[in-house]
Amino acid sequence: MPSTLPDDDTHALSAISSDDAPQLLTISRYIEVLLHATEAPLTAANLKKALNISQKQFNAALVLLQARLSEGVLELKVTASGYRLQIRDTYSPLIQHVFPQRQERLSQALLETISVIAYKQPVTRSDIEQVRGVTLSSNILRQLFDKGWIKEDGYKDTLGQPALLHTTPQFLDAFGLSSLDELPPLPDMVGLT
Amino acid sequence: MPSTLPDDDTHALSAISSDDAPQLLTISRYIEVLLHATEAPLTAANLKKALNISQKQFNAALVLLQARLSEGVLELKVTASGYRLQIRDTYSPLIQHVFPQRQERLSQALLETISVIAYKQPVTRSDIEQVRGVTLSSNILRQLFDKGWIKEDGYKDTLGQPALLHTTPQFLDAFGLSSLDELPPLPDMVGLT
Amino acid sequence: MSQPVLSPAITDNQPAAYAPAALPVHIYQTPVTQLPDDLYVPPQAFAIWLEQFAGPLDFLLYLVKKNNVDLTQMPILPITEQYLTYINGLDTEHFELAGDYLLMASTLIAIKTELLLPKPETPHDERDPKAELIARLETYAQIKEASARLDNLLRLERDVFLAWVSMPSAEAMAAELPSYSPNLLIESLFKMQMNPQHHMHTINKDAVPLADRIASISRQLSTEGTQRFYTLLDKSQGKMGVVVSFVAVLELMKRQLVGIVPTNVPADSAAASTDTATLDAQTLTLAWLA
Repeated sequence: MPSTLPDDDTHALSAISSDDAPQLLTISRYIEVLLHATEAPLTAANLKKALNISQKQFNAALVLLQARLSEGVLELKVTASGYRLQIRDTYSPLIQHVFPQRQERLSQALLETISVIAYKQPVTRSDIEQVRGVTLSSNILRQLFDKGWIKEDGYKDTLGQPALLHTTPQFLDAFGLSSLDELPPLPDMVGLT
Repeated sequence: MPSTLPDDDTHALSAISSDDAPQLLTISRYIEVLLHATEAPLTAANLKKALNISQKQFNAALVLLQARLSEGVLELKVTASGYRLQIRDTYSPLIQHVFPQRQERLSQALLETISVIAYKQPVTRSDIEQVRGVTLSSNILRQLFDKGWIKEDGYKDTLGQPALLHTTPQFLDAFGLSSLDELPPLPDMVGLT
Repeated sequence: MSQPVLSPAITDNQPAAYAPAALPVHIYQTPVTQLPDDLYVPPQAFAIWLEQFAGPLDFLLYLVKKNNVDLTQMPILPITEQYLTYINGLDTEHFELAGDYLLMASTLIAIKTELLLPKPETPHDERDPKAELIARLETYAQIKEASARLDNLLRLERDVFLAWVSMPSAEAMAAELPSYSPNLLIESLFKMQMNPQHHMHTINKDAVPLADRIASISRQLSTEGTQRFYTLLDKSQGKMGVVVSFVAVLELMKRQLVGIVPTNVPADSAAASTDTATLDAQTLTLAWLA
């Protein structure tokens, strides 16, 4: 049993007789197990029903669980959809550092492509190729679609009716822009204007 | 990969001066976070490289982590492909009771198929069919591939050059084995005659 | 420590053995009124009974074990008869299930036939189908037992469960992501322009516009009437200039504004067929047709 508990919670705990303490520890462990064993968050109702415990027992066990967790790397999160165990935010730099697939450097080709789309939209594939002077690899477009940064909308009224590409609100979000007007002014460049 | 921690781990711990203790605690937390943040087990090499620590620090931090975990519901397990955090099996009945859908049952056909592959590898599809006397449904093979329990590696030098099937480290992980040597012994043939 | 949760609620829900009234199954001319009581058989679906087995070898193994005989000593005939009788009972609607069983039945028939035939004088040293079948059954029995042992191991996601946790909050994770500066976009465009390959491409593209070249060649030819192809190529703009001139000529020919003057005929018959004319870049002459 941890010696310190959050101030406002000692209440709930002290209301329960000391005989209940071992049982409370067990309940808090059961809650911990169930939260580790579920993909979706669990509501208080879920947990109380699964463990067949009262609201009072639940509250006290939760306090105990939080106290136990306070020493570790996880924290109990309460959201609208229920309780879940979550890695503390302070460890996000470590996770991002060690698993860099979550972090990503954008390739020059990808940046050029999204720039052309952003500044010249709506554009066709061949417009992009025209400006960049290289054949557009479909892999780059797919990456942009995967990120949700671009979408097809409408067709150019020309031979083959190529699809017109636009940027999306997700693109603006990723670059911290609230509208396309906030794009840095386009420098005076041959081929772009 | 050893299934238990090296004996000299306690040595490793005591060999580190008390000044290192806070740092060791941090390292043990980092290891805990990284194990929580991945789906697949992490090898000692993975962890040491990610955290840029020595074997000595790693061993000591692991001992510390196990000590910290001993208070909770999780345990550190060494599998064929590395370290993973799992819920102590004393809590399995609780999970099975509350989340019956998490209990995965394998069909007899699938079990026989993976057994043929595990005990007789490398095998071709037709080897499996010969042993089981049944046409191998592609559904079963797909399930095994989806689970990552089997892989194709090489071809049998015979008509049609059929692919050879092997089990993977994930198969060992799933069955709690650290190597193929730990498979239950193949029963004798005398049962029938 | 009390365990308030673990009620023994999980019950074995096995259906009781079922004794169908009239099954179209005979064993040794005797109608089968009761199927083995260790298997559940719905009356209308004999096929489902077979689905209880992992395959024909499993089924054969069941028959062998049920008769409780030593396989090597066992006369294969009664087992074959029994197997075939069961297979005969298969509903024709379930023949897709029966493929493997029928294959096994044919093997059994082959063995039966062989056993009924008079033995040849000289023992042939070829394959012995009965021995082969027994070997297969034994191998299968071995794997079946091995699979049971495998299934008895503590298995992940049945007996042991991985601990799942959520990643740090989306905001915390996002804070670690590189916040893409909008200036990246502009910088990428500058870099694009600095790329020598790209530069050359744009300059050529803009310095030798096809439309301009078409216009200038049209102007020259319409003024002069005819002109050597070679002199029309603007070599002052390098290779690209030549290429664009060539494309401009092709375009004009496509629009039928320009034709080729065969070198071996007078210029005034320029519109005549050029099929047989020798085309030589040095002497090739173009004429304005419009």
